[in-house]
Formats: sequence, C-alpha cells, structure tokens
Amino acid sequence: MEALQAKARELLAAGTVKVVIGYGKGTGDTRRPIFVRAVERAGDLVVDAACTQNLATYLTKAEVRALGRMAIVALPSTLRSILQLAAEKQLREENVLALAVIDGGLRELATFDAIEEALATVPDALSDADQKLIDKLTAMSVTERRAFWAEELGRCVKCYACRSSCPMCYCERCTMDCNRPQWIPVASHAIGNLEYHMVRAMHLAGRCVECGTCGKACPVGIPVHLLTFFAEQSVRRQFGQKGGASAKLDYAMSTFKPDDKETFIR
Amino acid sequence: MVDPFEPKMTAFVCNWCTYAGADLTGTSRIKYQSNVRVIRLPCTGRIDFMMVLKAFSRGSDGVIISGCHPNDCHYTSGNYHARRRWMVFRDLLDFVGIDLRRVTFSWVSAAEGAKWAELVNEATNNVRALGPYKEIQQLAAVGID
Amino acid sequence: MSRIGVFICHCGENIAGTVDVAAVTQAALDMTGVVHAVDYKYMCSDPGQTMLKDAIVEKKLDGVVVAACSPRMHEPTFRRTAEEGGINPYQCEMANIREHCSWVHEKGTPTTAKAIDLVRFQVEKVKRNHPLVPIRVPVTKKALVLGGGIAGIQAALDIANTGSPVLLVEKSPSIGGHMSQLSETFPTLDCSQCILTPRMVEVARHPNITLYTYSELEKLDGFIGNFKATIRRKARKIDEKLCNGCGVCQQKCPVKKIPDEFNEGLSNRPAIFVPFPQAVPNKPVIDLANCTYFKNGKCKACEKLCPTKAIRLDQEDQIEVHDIGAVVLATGFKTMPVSNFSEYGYGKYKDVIDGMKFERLASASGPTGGAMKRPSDGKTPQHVVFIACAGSRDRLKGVPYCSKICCMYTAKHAMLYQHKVHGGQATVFYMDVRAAGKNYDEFVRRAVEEDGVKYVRGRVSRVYEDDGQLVVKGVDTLLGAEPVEIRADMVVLATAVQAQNDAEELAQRLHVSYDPYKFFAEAHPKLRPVETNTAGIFLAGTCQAPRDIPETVAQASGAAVKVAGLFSQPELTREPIIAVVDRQPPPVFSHCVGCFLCKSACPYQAIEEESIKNRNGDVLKVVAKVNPGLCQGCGTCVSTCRTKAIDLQGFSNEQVFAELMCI
Amino acid sequence: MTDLKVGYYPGCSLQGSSRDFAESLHAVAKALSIELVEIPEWNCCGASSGHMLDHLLSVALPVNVLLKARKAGLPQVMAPCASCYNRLATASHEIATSPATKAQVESVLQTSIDKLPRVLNVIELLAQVSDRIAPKVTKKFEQTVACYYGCLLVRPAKVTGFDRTEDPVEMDKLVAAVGGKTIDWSFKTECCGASFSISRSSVVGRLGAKIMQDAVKRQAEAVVVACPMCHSNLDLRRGEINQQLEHKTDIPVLFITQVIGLALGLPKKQLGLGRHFVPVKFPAKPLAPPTVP
Repeated sequence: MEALQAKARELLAAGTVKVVIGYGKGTGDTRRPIFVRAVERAGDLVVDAACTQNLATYLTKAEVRALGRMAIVALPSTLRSILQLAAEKQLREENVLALAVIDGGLRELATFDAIEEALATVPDALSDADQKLIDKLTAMSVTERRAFWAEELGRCVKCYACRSSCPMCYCERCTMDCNRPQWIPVASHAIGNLEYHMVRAMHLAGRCVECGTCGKACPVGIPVHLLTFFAEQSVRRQFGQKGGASAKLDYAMSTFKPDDKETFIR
Repeated sequence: MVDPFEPKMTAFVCNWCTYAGADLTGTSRIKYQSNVRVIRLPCTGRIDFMMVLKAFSRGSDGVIISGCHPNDCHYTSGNYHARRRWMVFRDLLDFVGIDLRRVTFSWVSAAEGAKWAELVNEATNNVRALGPYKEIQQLAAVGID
Repeated sequence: MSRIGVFICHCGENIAGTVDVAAVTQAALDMTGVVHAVDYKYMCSDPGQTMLKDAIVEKKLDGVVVAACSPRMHEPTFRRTAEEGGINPYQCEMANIREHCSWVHEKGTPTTAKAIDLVRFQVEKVKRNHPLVPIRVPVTKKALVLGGGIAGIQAALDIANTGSPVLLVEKSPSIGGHMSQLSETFPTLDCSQCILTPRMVEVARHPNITLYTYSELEKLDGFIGNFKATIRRKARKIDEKLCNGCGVCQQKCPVKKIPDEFNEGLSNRPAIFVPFPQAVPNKPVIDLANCTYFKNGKCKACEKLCPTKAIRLDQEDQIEVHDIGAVVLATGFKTMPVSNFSEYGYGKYKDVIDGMKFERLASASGPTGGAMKRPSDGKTPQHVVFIACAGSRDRLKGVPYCSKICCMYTAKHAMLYQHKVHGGQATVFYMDVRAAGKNYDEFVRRAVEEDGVKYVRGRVSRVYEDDGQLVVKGVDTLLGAEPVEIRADMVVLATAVQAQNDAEELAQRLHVSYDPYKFFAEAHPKLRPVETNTAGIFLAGTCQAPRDIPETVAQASGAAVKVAGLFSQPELTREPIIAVVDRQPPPVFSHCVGCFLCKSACPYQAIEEESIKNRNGDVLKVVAKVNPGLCQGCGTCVSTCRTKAIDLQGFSNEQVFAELMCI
Repeated sequence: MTDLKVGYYPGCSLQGSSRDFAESLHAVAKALSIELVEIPEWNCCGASSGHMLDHLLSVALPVNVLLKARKAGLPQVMAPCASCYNRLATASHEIATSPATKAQVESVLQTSIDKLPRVLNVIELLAQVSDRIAPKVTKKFEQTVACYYGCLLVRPAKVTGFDRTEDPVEMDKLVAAVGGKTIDWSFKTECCGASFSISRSSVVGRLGAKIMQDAVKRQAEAVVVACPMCHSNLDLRRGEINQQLEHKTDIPVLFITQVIGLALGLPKKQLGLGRHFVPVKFPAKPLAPPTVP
C-alpha cells in the first residue's frame, strides 16, 4: 500500500501521469474507485483484498481520458482489459500506465508487451465459486436451467449496472439503445431481459476478461457474469482463442478456420 | 374441440444456396409442410443471432437456419463466420435453457431441393411433437412493445 | 404514410390453382399502408407490367410488392418495371408465392394463409425500403498481365489490340516462358520458336504494350477498375537504351561455367548473359550471384569492353506504382522436382533426364543443335525409355491429378527421337494414353504405327546402372503382368506439372483463392473459368491448371475478352446491396466506435479506417468505412457490429426486423 | 546415460531360425543401454499364413499383442522381424483408419482400443539412439557392404511411414556411423522370395542370385540385412543362389545388429556370428573404396 502511494506521488509529481485511477475507502469496509490527480491525495489510495472491481472501465470514459495520461491500479483482469481494449483500438500505449497488483506485489507496466509478459505467469482460472455454479448449471436439465434463469432474470430491473461496470461495454451506443429497429424492448420484462443478457453474452464472447465486475455490480444479485463467462469459455473450448490475451487483435467471432469442428449442422 | 397444434416455423436462409435450393424444391414440385415462413438474407453471415431470438419472442415454435455448405459460400467465407457464431450461440441458448430441439441448423445447397423438403418436414414434425413453445411465449406474454 | 401497391400473379394455374388469389388480394387490401391490390393472370406479361406501371402513376404508389414467382427469377424484371413506372427500382419487393408456396403445398386454407403471410412480410419490408442508386465506380482502362509466357503474351496482345494499354510484367529477363524452350509442338510438329518468336516480337513492338521483364509485382491494392500495382524492376545493371545487344560483354565475361537455365543446365553461360538468342528484349542481364565483381569487387571486364558504355554496375532496383483496372494472372507452372524419384536415379545418372531437358536436346537451338546426343558422353542413344506419369496420378509420392500434357509430349518426344535416330528404339511406359484433343489420338497412333514407338502399359519400379548401362525394370500389365527389364541408353521422365513455388504466396497477396495444389481457383468450374472470386482479376494458362498450348491460348483470349468487356464501359455499375457505416451529426459523427472487429470478418477487405477530422485537421474520431467498390453485400460485418452502426442496404436491420414482426 | 525402455516382440523367427539376430540384438541393446522388455504372453503376429487366410484375424492378433504391451505401460514396441513389424504396423494403421475394423476387433477382443503403442523396426530403434553408437565404437567396421532392406520394412509407405520407400537409406546411415562404407546399388528393396524359401526354393535361388550378383559386382564384402527372412534367403539358400551364378559368391550376410556389435567390439560369440551358413570372414584389409557408378 505504501509502495503504491509512493509510486503514485512520484508519477504525479513528475507529471508522468495526470491521474491515478485506484481504489479508496468506501462506506463500511467496501472500496470505491478514486481518481487521484494531486500528489497530496495519493495517501487516499488503498490496496487490499476488498479491491475487486475492474477499474479498466474508466479507461474509456471521455471525462477521465480528458485528464491526460492515466495510471491505473490493475488486477490481472484489469491488465487483460487493457490488452483487449488496445486490440480494439480503444487504448494506446502512451495513454496508460498499469500499476499491477499481482499476488501482493506491485509492478509498474508501461508497455503492452510488459503486460502480456506479466500476465503469462497469472493463471486465468475462474473463482471456485463461479466454476462450481457453472458446473452446477451445466449439470442441470435444460428445463431446470430455464427455470433458474427465468427466476434470476425475472428480478432484473434493466438498470444496466452490469453494462456500465463492464470494461468491454464501452460502445457509445449499445444495441440496447438502438431504437430503429427497437431490437430490445425498453421496458424490463421477462423476454426483454432474456434478450438483453443474451446480447451481452454474445457480444462478450471472445472479449470477456472474466473479471466478474458485472455480477458484482448487479443491485439485485443476478449472477449475470456467468453468462459472459460461459460464452467466453465456449469460445476458448472450441477455438482456442481468448479475450484479453494480447494487444494484437485475435477476435474469435470475426475470424474462422475452414475446419472448425461442429456436430449439429445437418 | 380445439384444432390440432400447428407449429409456427421460421427459417432464415441465404439467398444463393438454400433459398435457391428451396426454389428448386418448388420447380421440382416436391411437397412439404406449409408451416415454415422463409426470411431471405444475402448470406448466412448476415443472420444476426438477434433475429433468432426475435423469432422466438414473436411466437415461433421452431427456427430453421440454413445456408451454403462450407467452401461453397457465394461470398467465400460468410458461412464460416456464421458457423462460428452458431457454435457459440447454440451453447449459450442451451445454457439459458432454450430447447435446442427447436433450433435446426443445416447446409442446403442450390441443388438440394429434396433435402430442403426433408429438412422442413423433419424440423416441423419434431417441433409439432414438442408442442407449442409455451415457456418462451409465457415470458413474451408479459407484454412487449 | 406509405402507399403500397400489391400485385398478385396467378401464373396461370401455377399459383391460382393452389392459392386463393382473391383471398390474398382481399387480405392485402386490409394491410396497413396498402392502398392498392390486384391479382392478374400473368404479372410478368406485357399487359401485367403495364398494369403495374399505370398503378404506380394513378395510385401514387411509393412501394410495390409483386407476389409471384421467386425473386431470383423476376426481381430484375419487376424492379425495371417499377423504375419505368417512376419509382426507385429498389422500392419493389417480391413475395415468392410460387416456388415457396403454391408449388410445394397442397391446395387449401393453410397454403393461402402462408401466401398472405409472405405478402405481409414484403409489405412490411418495402415500407422500410429506401431509394437506392446503383454504385458507380470509375475504371482505369489499363490492364496488368502477370507472366510473359504464351498465356501472358496472348492475353496482352488481345487486350492491346482492343486499344487498351497493357503492362506486361515478367520476372525473368526475357518473355517466352516454357514454350520458348520447346523444340517442336504436338500434334503438328511445327517448331515452337517459329510460331512463338513472332508473337514475342509483336509484344515488344506493340504501341499499347509496356513490357517490364526482370520485374515482379510487389503489391496489389485497391479493387476492380481501381487497382494500384507496385512493381519492382530488378536492376539488370545495364542501360537498356544504350545497349545494342552486340554480345561483346558475354564473350569477354571471365565467368563461363554457370549452368544455363534456358538449356536446363545442359550447357553453360557467362555471368552477364542474354537468356537465349531470340530473347525479347535482346539485352543482357548480370547474374549477381555469380558475377566476379559483385562477389569480390574486382573484374568490371564488361564495363571496360562495352562499346556503347551501357554497363551500369551501380544500378539499383526501381519501384514503380501503376494504376490498373484489371489483372490477368498468367504465371505458369513448374515441373515436379525429380528428386522425388530416387528410384529412377535422376541426378545419380546423367542420362536420366526430364521432359524439359529432352526438349532442349531435341531443339535445333539447343546445346546439341538438335542432334540426339546423351548428356553423359555425347553418344547417340540407341534405345531410349520414356516414363509417363512420373509423379502424376501418384497419391503416394507425387500428385493425385493428371498433368494432362505428358501423354502428348511423350509421344512427341518418342516420335522426334525416332525421326532423329534411325534404327533407334523408343519405348514408352504408360498407365493410360490420354490423347483427347483435335488430332491428338491420331498423333499417338502415328508414333506407334508409323514411327514404331513401343508402348508398354505398366509402371517402372526402378532404373539402375549395370556395366555402365541403364537398366529399366518395370512390368508389362498387358502381357500377363510379366516383369520386363530394358537396357536403355537414356531415360526420359515425364514429370508432373505443378503450381509455381510462389503461387500460394502470390494468391494470398492478391486475395485470389487457390486449390489444394496451389493452382489458382476459377470463380466457377464450368461457367466462369477465366474469372477469379476477386472481381477484376482473371486467369490464363497453367497457373489455373495443367493444360496445353492451344487451351492456354484460348483461355488467354477468353481472359482478354473479360478485360475488354470491363473496359468497354465508362464506369462500373453495381447493385447497391452493400454495407454502409452510419454517419451522424457532431459530436457523435457515427455510432461506430472504431473497434474494427468487423474488419477481419469481411471476406473482401472492404472495410477501411476513416479519420473524422475538424477544420484544423486534428482527428476527432476514427471510424469504419465500407469501400463500395469492394463490398459485395454479404452482411457478415453487420451481424458482428455491436453498436448496429453498420447496416446492409436492401436487407437492413429495420427491414428484416419488420418482417420478423409479422411472424 | 538413461536407459531407453522399449517393448520387445520376438516373434517366432528370433527364437528359432534367427537366434543369431536375437543374440546380437540383445548384446547391442545392452551395450547401448536399451532395455528390451519382452511383451508378457505375446502371441503370433499372424504373418505368412494368418493374414492370407482371415483379415479379421490378421488385425486382431497383432492388436492383441499391442494391447498387452500398452497394459505393460510400454509406449513403443520394437519388432526385429520385418514380417512381425509389418503385421503390427499394418494392424495399428487399420485400427487408426477404419472405424469398422476397429469396432469388429474391439468386439472380438472384448475391449476398447484407444491408443496403441508406436511400432518400431530395429533400424528405427537404433536410429533413435544413433548418437550413442559412435562414441562407443572401439573397432571401426571398415568394410564395404550392401545394405539390403527387402520389402517389409519400407512398404507400404502409408503403413510403415519409414524411410524412403523406393530408395531407403536409414540402414546405410547406421553402417556409416560405425565406420563402414555402403555401396550405391539398386537392389535395396528387390524381392528375395520371402517365404518361398520353404515352398519353392528355386524361386528364392533365382531372385537371390540377382541380388548377390549385383552386390558382389559393386564390390560389397558383405550384405547387411534387418529381416530374418532376407537373411535366411541370402544365407541359408546360398547353395541355390550359387547354382544360378557362374561366379559363385561367398560374401557373408550380416544382421545390422551384428555389424554394430562388431564395431562396439563385442565378442563374436555374443553376436551369434558362428550360426551363419556362409562363414563370416572379410578380406584381410579392406579394398579400395568402390567406384560409385
């Protein structure tokens, strides 16, 4: 923590970066994103187990970018987001400096190559809890699964917290907001909710960095992240490509192999 | 006395192979069940997964998706991209509890008029056996647009 | 509020016999936006079309739905009619109630109901159609012909003769290709040089042809009618204008012992050389790999002795960029490296040679002046064995396909040998004799019956030397499959025809598809044999598949006609069924976020990056842009676009959505 | 150096007519620290008669052997006898390529066949450890020999996938590795008559004659083989062979393992050199290198 604060002071003092996107104390023992722009505020920065949100979301926000070069306190998933955003031409090397928190240690990563290198050592496995849930679901009968999601998505109020918290949902206009045609009904109701979450999953297949921030963001506690995780895993299983692996674009859903193996097309 | 259930089938096909194949079914006067409504698109690559979702939310009991065989795509690779999309989309449909027996994927070339007829009949019969897709229609019934 | 007219065709009994057209018409009238609906016996007939035109005017229709046969049949017809009626042709849609309805279902309510649905789909769709204008792209009326063999020469001449300029690019120092190496040609035995060299000279002289030999295509950008070709002109190290081809440099060059490519290594050449006497252009080139000066900085003999001072040892490669409207690929073939056939002892025994070597031996312009002398000791071979299918139709060690020309040239070789060596004996081992062609089989028969060539049906298992003589061990499958051993003085292998080594790499650079054997793929095996799947790029000769000279020339002329056809219009007009990326007023500019995930989805590299700049030229946003010249309208990009910023004209999201809403 | 553990399938010949092959193989294996693990309860490979009579049998027998090897945890199996090698290789190829046959065999063997061990011939095995050979050479094998491969080691190519079908060179490399010279000749894969050795030895005589004649003509001092059949046809049947020739041949026929054994300085006894019909002796000093045609 001190190391981080020191590094932040140094960077801001030297003007290397104009803002440090990091975690600060939130209500109770929660953590919230803070944007440190002055050396004297560097003390507000916190790193501990409670810091779980993927802050990469802010890297694409116009108002943040307007500040100038950004340093960001980065979890492994944040690093993946940075690479994926780079691959999608949303981030340039000179825009961002990653302060990576990898198992306790703090590492300053200035280049995408450095990030890729650092990630190489990090296993990209899901949390046991999530993996268990996915396994549990896949083990269910299709009817049970339908029931499960009907119940879960039935609670969705379409607040779009999942979308806003997702580092990859940076589109200025989302399919959701598209009204000619109105692909997804605005009102929150069963079918629309299902369609909405399907769209998110499909759009994140091959791009999801598996941070799970969307799930954490959901005010009514729907495990929406499972959908994107599942889609991502499906891509990985079938095509061996994964989101956030490299700053060079390798998007499974707009590439193909003539011998992609499938079993269901007659 | 209620009428026996007749499924609503929606088909998304590419213009160059399957649509042409279905034309051939016609010119060769091969009969098949009239439940299916065909939506013609230039290429399977154009078939947005949103369309399939919409088909269901609009009350289709079954969906057929068909295009050129691999290697025969009029646009050289549209069907390869489509295939990938379906491979993931189908996984996902299953994951959210959509009954995959209601979604039929196929390659039907411009020469396979007979195959088209078989495909439609088989898919229609399967769905007829499954009955109306209440689960989704109930969701939809809550009211859209 | 739209004013749609619906026109239901009976197609005689074809539709009306099964579908209750009156009911369909009635139902159509009840559809929102439909102000006019009629049914008629034959909509495609002249009165039918007139009826449609009149209705457009009288009822002030802004959209038309014709419920009849398949749009694949009559869409063009009715769109033209609609246009004549005064509305945009793309405001006309067709409901396929024949192929997809009346012909495939039984008479009855469900069928009529389906017909009504199909009409409703199109009514809803057409309401959301936008007037579209065909895309016009300018055409640069200049062709690039790649490869200076007979295929390239023919294509270049034919195009040039239609009045369009042609740039003929050949990678070796002279044009002529394989044909210039041939001695005589089947089935007429007229000398190859005699028929080819006049053409070569014609190319050199033709006012519309620019000839770049010793040059290569580095890069091809752009699209049909608007290519940009980057060409590397390798340094010959001489000034072609000054050089008068006197040949002094060749005589004086101290390096003498370089195997001569043109003579297939049967003779030597110096380091500065003209590939062959009839070369076009007849100017030497310095072979840097072997030139003493370029190897160790000394010599310059040629420079000192050149009477016209044409040697330019400091000359560099030049890169040129040309605007090109169409490309003809005529890059030719290579023969299979015989190292594949160690059992035939090629390379081990001097007197085991391949077909091209034999051509040089038999050629009057060859190292032996056409006298039949074998490479090892210059003796006249008394018995020559020819092995057909050396690599062809050989799944194990060669290629599975038939090289097509070997049967004929082997017969020719045997015949030539018999003519040159009286009392000599030629034996041919073959699988089948494939002599399909005008006067071809007669030719083979002549070899057998008049010239006494022995044909043995069977494969050769091994060629080895015994007491300084070659022994060919094979089997005669027609004589009780008896093993045969022939002691021969020379063995000639009819090696398989293969694609050039760089074919695959070139195809990828040009976005041309190719088959498993790296031959370039035609757009359609039957009906579009000289086109590729890439608009504006055509094929001629053996780069597409093994073929002989007559076929090559025919195909080259075919390609030339395609090019001429393309050049005949002032500009290209294409269906406006293409993808477009939306543009919005500032500050949005476009819903595209510039992630360019669509880019790799496009089969045609049609998606470009456009920087939206402000007055001071600073980039505000980088967004996708579809090149209308390249886009073929498959719509794959549309379904990958998360923001729905890309849409496909004619099959737009709104149109398809509208159809879906009718389910 | 670590031992290379390989499954060993003797087959019938190595216990009978070709004990010399077996002896030299074991001696050399030991010297090169290759552990030959004999496959427990191995059965007939189905060569000569088996595969002529019943196709299913011809696949099932070898597969059964390979399954036993897999059970014994052996990733590769070496069959010194070329016929055995060919049977085993053919069987695993069939299993790999024909689901129908696979199913059939699975049903008769009452087991599922997933992965079968890799099948090697003796040359492949020695090639794997070629780097071990050179340093161990104590007495260069300074002879000029003709490497004779016969048919079964290299054919059919899609089955064996070993060496250059029509003009193999792997054995030549091994001989070179121990200091020997090999002649360049064209009879490497000609037919030796194989099992006609018993039924029609005259045929063997005629075919063998051509082979020996050419070998001698090209100044070979011995013929080197890797197949019991080849060996007995050229060695045991030398009488018949010489009947066909006006210049009798007396050059010995060695197994590749014997050649290597000699170079490694192993005692003649261990190499079974005494068991040959044509005595193994070489001219006092090696001849001048042959004039390669």
